[in-house]
Amino acid sequence: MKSNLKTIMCLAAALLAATGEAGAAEAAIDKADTAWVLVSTALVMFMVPGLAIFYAGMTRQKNVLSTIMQSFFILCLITVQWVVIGYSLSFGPGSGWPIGGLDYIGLSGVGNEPKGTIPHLLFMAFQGMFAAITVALITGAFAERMKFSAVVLFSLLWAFIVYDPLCNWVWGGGWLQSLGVLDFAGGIVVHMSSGVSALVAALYIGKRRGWPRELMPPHNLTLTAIGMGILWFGWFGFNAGSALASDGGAVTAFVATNVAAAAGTLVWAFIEWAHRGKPTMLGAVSGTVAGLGSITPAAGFVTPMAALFIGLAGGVLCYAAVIILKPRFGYDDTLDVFGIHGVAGTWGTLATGLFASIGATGLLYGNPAQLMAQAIGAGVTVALSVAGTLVVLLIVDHTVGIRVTKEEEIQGLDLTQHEERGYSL
Amino acid sequence: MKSNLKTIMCLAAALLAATGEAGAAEAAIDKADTAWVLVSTALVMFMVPGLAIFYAGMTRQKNVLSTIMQSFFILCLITVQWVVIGYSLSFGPGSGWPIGGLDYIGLSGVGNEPKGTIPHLLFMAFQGMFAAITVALITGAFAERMKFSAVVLFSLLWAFIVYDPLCNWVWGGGWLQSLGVLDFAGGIVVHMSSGVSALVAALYIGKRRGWPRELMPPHNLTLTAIGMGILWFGWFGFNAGSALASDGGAVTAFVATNVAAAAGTLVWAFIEWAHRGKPTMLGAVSGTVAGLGSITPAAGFVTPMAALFIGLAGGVLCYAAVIILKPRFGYDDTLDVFGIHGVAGTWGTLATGLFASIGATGLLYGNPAQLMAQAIGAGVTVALSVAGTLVVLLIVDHTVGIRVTKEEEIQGLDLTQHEERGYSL
Amino acid sequence: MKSNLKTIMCLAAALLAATGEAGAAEAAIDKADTAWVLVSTALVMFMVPGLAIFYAGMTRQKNVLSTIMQSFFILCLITVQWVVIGYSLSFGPGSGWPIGGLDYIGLSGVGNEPKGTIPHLLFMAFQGMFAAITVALITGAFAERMKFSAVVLFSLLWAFIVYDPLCNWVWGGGWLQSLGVLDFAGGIVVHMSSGVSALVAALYIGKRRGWPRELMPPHNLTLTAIGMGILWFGWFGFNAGSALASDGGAVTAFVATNVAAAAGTLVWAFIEWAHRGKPTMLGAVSGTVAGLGSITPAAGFVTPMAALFIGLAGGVLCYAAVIILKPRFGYDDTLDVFGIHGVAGTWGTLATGLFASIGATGLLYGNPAQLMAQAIGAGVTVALSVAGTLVVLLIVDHTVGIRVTKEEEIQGLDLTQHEERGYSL
Amino acid sequence: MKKVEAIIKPFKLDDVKKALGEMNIEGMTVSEVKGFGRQKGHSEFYRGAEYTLDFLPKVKVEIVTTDELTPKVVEAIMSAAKTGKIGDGKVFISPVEDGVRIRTGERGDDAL
Amino acid sequence: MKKVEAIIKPFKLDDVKKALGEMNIEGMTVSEVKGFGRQKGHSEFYRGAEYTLDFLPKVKVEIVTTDELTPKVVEAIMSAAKTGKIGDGKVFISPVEDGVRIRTGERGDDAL
Amino acid sequence: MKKVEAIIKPFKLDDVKKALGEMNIEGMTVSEVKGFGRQKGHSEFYRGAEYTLDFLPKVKVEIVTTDELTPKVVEAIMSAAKTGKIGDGKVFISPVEDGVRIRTGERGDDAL
Ligand SMILES: Nc1ncnc2c1ncn2[C@@H]1O[C@H](COP(=O)(O)OP(=O)(O)O)[C@@H](O)[C@H]1O
Ligand SMILES: Nc1ncnc2c1ncn2[C@@H]1O[C@H](COP(=O)(O)OP(=O)(O)O)[C@@H](O)[C@H]1O
Ligand SMILES: Nc1ncnc2c1ncn2[C@@H]1O[C@H](COP(=O)(O)OP(=O)(O)O)[C@@H](O)[C@H]1O
Repeated sequence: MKSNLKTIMCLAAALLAATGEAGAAEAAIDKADTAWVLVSTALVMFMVPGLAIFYAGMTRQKNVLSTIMQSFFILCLITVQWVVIGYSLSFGPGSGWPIGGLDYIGLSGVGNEPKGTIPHLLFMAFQGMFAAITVALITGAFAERMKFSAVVLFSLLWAFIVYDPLCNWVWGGGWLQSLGVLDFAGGIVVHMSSGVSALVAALYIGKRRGWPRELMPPHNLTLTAIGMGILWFGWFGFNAGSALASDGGAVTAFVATNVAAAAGTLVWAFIEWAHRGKPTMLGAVSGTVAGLGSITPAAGFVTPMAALFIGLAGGVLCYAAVIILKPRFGYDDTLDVFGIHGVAGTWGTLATGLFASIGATGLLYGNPAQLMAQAIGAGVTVALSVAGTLVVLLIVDHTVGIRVTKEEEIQGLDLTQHEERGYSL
Repeated sequence: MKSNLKTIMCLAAALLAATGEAGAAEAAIDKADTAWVLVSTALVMFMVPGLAIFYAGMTRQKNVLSTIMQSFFILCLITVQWVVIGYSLSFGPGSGWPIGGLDYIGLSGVGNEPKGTIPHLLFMAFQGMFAAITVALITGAFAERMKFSAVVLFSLLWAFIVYDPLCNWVWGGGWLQSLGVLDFAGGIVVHMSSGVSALVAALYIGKRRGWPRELMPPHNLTLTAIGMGILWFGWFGFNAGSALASDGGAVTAFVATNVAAAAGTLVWAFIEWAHRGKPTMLGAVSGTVAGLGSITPAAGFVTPMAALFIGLAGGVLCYAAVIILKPRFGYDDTLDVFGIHGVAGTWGTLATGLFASIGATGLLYGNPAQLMAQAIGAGVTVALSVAGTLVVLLIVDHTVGIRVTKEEEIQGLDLTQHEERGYSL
Repeated sequence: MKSNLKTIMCLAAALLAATGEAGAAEAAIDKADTAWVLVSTALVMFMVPGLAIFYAGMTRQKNVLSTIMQSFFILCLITVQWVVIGYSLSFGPGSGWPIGGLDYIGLSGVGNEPKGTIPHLLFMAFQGMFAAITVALITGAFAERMKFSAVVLFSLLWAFIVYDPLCNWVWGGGWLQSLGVLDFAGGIVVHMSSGVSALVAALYIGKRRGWPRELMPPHNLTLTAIGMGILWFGWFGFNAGSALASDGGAVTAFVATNVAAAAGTLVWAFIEWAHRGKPTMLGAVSGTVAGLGSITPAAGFVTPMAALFIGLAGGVLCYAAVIILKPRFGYDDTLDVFGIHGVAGTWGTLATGLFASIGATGLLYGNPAQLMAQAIGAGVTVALSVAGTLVVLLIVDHTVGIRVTKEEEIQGLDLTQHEERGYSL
Repeated sequence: MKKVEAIIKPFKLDDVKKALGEMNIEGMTVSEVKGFGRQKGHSEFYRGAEYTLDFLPKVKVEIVTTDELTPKVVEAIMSAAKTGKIGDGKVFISPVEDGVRIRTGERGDDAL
Repeated sequence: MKKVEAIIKPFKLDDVKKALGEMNIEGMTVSEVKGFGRQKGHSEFYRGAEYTLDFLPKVKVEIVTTDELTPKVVEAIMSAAKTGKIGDGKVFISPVEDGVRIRTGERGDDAL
Repeated sequence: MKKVEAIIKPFKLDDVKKALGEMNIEGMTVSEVKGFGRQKGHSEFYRGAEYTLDFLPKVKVEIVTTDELTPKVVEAIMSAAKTGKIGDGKVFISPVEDGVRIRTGERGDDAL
């Protein structure tokens, strides 16, 4: 009843606005948009446990809980960091360089007033999930060998030093946004930043004991399959939710997401089939993430057929990075965060500059400036991620220490960091 | 802000339309409907990995990944087939016999213009998920013994030869639809078609080595339980999403779905309890699928109490098919696709002709013609599924070959088809 | 098209209403609210299988399926009980003492007419999911030792004797509601009632054979992690869906839920770290549930910062209950339903009386009467839960018998109650 | 030196361990095995397929001990593992020629 | 008394059990083991890492029987477990000095 | 013929295998066991319940070999499996009377 009256007020106001003041119209919340972004926020949250088990299935049994714990704990840690200060640093009114203002600390002034067509608080929550999952993604690079205390400290510092500034620059009204850099749902802010940082972290912390000589097969790929299902499902909220409205823009992003995921999967599996004789399930789901990561920055800007191509190419590039480059360079990025998220995010960011045709214009549609802007965005992200992550790693290493002892690594992180075991079958 | 203005335009247009031109009114997109169908599309997608692990838990350990891979790969394969050509064959403007036109190939002409009250592209995406899951359902029949190349080829051909025409006939404006056949969410198009085709495929490919003499207990029923949870959850999108609007029709379908699922579960468990002495969890979740399959074609047309009855009867019929008929006839439908989806889909299709009372009228409400239409729909579906599947099987068998060797079957499909193992515990 | 016309009617009616009759306005359904509550209902349903596997991971392997089966079966049993009679007892027009009227039996008179701004049938479905999960929660207390027939009978009777009356009193227009007791999403109705009843049941049925002397480590914590992911995800529907509208109220509840979950997790993990030397994953997810349970009654009434505090304190209190109190008192509440849901629900109920500031006023905002009302609500709930559960237990014990034999307990409930095994790895 | 190998019911392992501990025998090796014998296995039921399993989960305990202690070890196991019901299991004694402690290289009875 | 210990291919277990059942031997203990031998293991492939496993899943069957029956038991196993392909496995015979049935305390051949 | 049975730390299996491979011993059977000994197990912690496990995961390696090679096999295992820390494990040597290769029917040392 109450909300009905509200609706009517709203309508009346809207009609007035249409005939009279444009300012009033800007202030209106759309309930359908709100519903869709509520759902999308929940979906992105769900991606974090999805990621946790996606990752955990690929580790050895003795590290399964530690892998889950890392993503899960980060979701909580960053959620609190975000409401207390991170949101303000990212989206607070401010100069945009190097970071947002402090007005929104403790969410002061962030209520249910409209931000676009949804409540401001909802926008804050939606963005908070992105912060959390970005940090969680990185953990795949140093899985099976980092101290839990180091993971916690690393995550917190990285949010401050890399994520919040970058988010401000690209989405929070900062200088990259002013430059015209496009990132629909996080190709730069999420995938490139986590992927590049992951590589830095993997190089810093060093290889796992015994890698690559010893066999380290994934201990439970059914977990990885479940995780993949959740990730794909949640990615609809991630990408189509980034339209921040229940409209054609969301639909465009939704379809692009789905098509690119499918394309990435197929291409990885078929290449494997041709190259190795057999397609693996792990390869297939790796291709899915490659496709999804690739389309993320472009999702709302491209046609389904462009999305198909972006997904296909994303699968090819990530396959090359994981299967060919990694062995050649010999770095131990445990779960291929760089090879998949880093590569896919970079490709997608550039592809946006090529294929954008909806609400933006890429090179192929006659706007070479867009590709240039994308390249600058990518370059800056690499620079910030490398430098920021190095700083964070040095701090962590010189305070709590970064790596478990040899004995602990042999016994596994579950027992040594958490005093529990995944299975007692 | 932008969408706000749009809303206002919309409202204005709507008001104009209400007073003036009906044509303009038809063209309006409803954002709440869009939100609900976006969510529903994501939910139906989520059913595919749900199905994958539901199935995988019931196979032997050596085939767990192959079972997951099949459903998952099909989701991707059919997604691409659908956007490239399948959607056009199913819903393209055309004669309706034997198949839709080619206008929508590559989604040309399919954009965010309204289709009903939602963007056309969203309708396409929602329907695409149905195509994918239908094909994936069939894999349960030949699990644990089909070559992966055969699964891929079978799936692609089956989509063209059985799914696309049937979808066109029943939902795409084709002749069965003209005849008045009702299928709210896929009792005919999804469950009957996959169930009957599954039986044909199971008979063609033959029994698993050692079945039924050897013990082949499900290797991990916790997977099956997780899968069941996802399937029930996703089924709300499947059935209530098929209203294509966030309205009373969706609510009716939602409640019917939930009640029938519960009824199917209870009845299976209680029959087992009476008949065998103990109710099993696998039996309970089998009953859930039986209830869900049964209500699917009827969901938006019946009252909750009719749904209760349809679910109960569905549970009884599927129990009889799986526990009594299958052993008697001795065919090896590995995961009972026919016994559950085939039987439930058929029962539900006929039940729609009996119990329809909301937006349609069944026999019990004085319209025997509806039951007749349903029977014709069912008969045609059986005929198309049997003939089409046979053709597909023959093609597959004479090209890539259909069944793995005896050695491969003993070693398992995971290692021999995909060169990986589910668990290294 | 059809729904478009409806929308227009609606708008027209609304505008008329706004200028003329308020009564008509009350009757309008909001499609965006409907979309959000449809999704929320699905999310709460999904929590039940989530709970099933959350619980199942913590039991021993020989009881994994029985634990899943209990929650899953209860979902179905209570769904049918609810549509047939439970909804009427809870929400049927009536005196409010001791219980609602019988007008809604078999959902007669419950259709798609508006209830608030959503279809009545949808309100019924949403509430039905709450009934189901509440009963399922209790099973954690007597896991690993109750006969399945006893679980079934217990659940059915408990729904009639405890849930339906309490729901009527607090939400169905009954006397506690009249008294001004606030329970946004079920701190009283769901968590306190199940938590207190769980303690009574655990005390009545007695300890598991060998507890606490024998080792009973959780058999598969990856299940528990997946379950936790689903629970958190679903809890957004549970709490933010309880706004029954896609508006600022839902957003407030959504953010509070997320923040409290994070806070509960962090605090539990950090206490464990300080107190025991290492943070466990099981501890972390226990803290999540503690935070979520604590915020449930308050979710729509408090600011994010108040939610942060409520979650933190909830984590501390539940930690104390589970890690310190339980060993001291020596009762075997297998999965800590009392220590977590009971304690969190009670704390949250009181905290609502302290911190409410949005749409209600708590002690800290100058309204001591609210705290008093909350305390009365809590007290009544304890009394009803203790008395009602005792009656139910006595009936069950004297009819079908409550506990399995010693031999059955040793062999496990999966084989002895359900004749199946979780894993054949 | 002898090897005493006992096949027992899994839930009796704790009791056996305790009984051996009381006679200061602390070294032993345990493995999970499946036993076929007179005791009938349980049955399982899945979608109409009933399986009566003819194997049962058992635990094998192996203790290498001195010739002297052997009879006492056997007796301790027997009384700890006995329930009197079918399927209690067996104890087998076989000769061992030598034993070595890897850490120190000690041989024979010193290695135990 | 002898212990006959056979390492066989897992899918041959049923046949071996049946063959032994036919000569009225019903007591045996089975365990899952990994075999290293001439037979090469399968390879696995995960994200670019290829593992050629050098162990293979095998089943170990242990039967303690009388001296008299031993040759027949060995023969029964051999013919039931044979596929003629590499990796069929081995049978080893070793001395057992005594056996006890825990339930009854019976000793020697009576315990079997 | 002797059976050499070694209980070792799991992560030493690779080294042992390699050491044996170097002396051209390629046949062996491995199983996962739980060891009770002087080495203390780890502790686990779940919702307030602390478990100090008294068993430890170990690997049992069994090699049947000729009398002649036995001392060398034992030595190879000892040096490969040694870490010098408690819990390194034991090697036991026991008599085997005969062995058969199922595939060919070869007997005695030829079967190895
Ligand atoms: N001859 C045998 N050789 C090896 N193991 C045996 C033998 N007989 C029995 N066992 C083991 O002992 C277990 C118990 O034997 P069973 O005949 O069931 O009962 P009981 O010990 O009471 O006679 C079996 O499950 C099997 O593991
Ligand atoms: N000397 C040995 N000691 C212990 N086990 C052995 C020995 N040789 C072979 N085995 C076991 O027998 C199995 C089969 O041996 P393998 O050499 O593969 O084939 P075959 O039996 O046909 O010669 C091995 O996997 C291993 O488990
Ligand atoms: N008497 C024994 N009989 C059988 N196995 C034994 C015996 N003593 C030790 N073991 C095995 O050897 C392992 C190592 O023994 P332990 O006492 O821990 O250390 P160490 O070998 O350094 O003396 C044990 O875990 C157990 O599996």
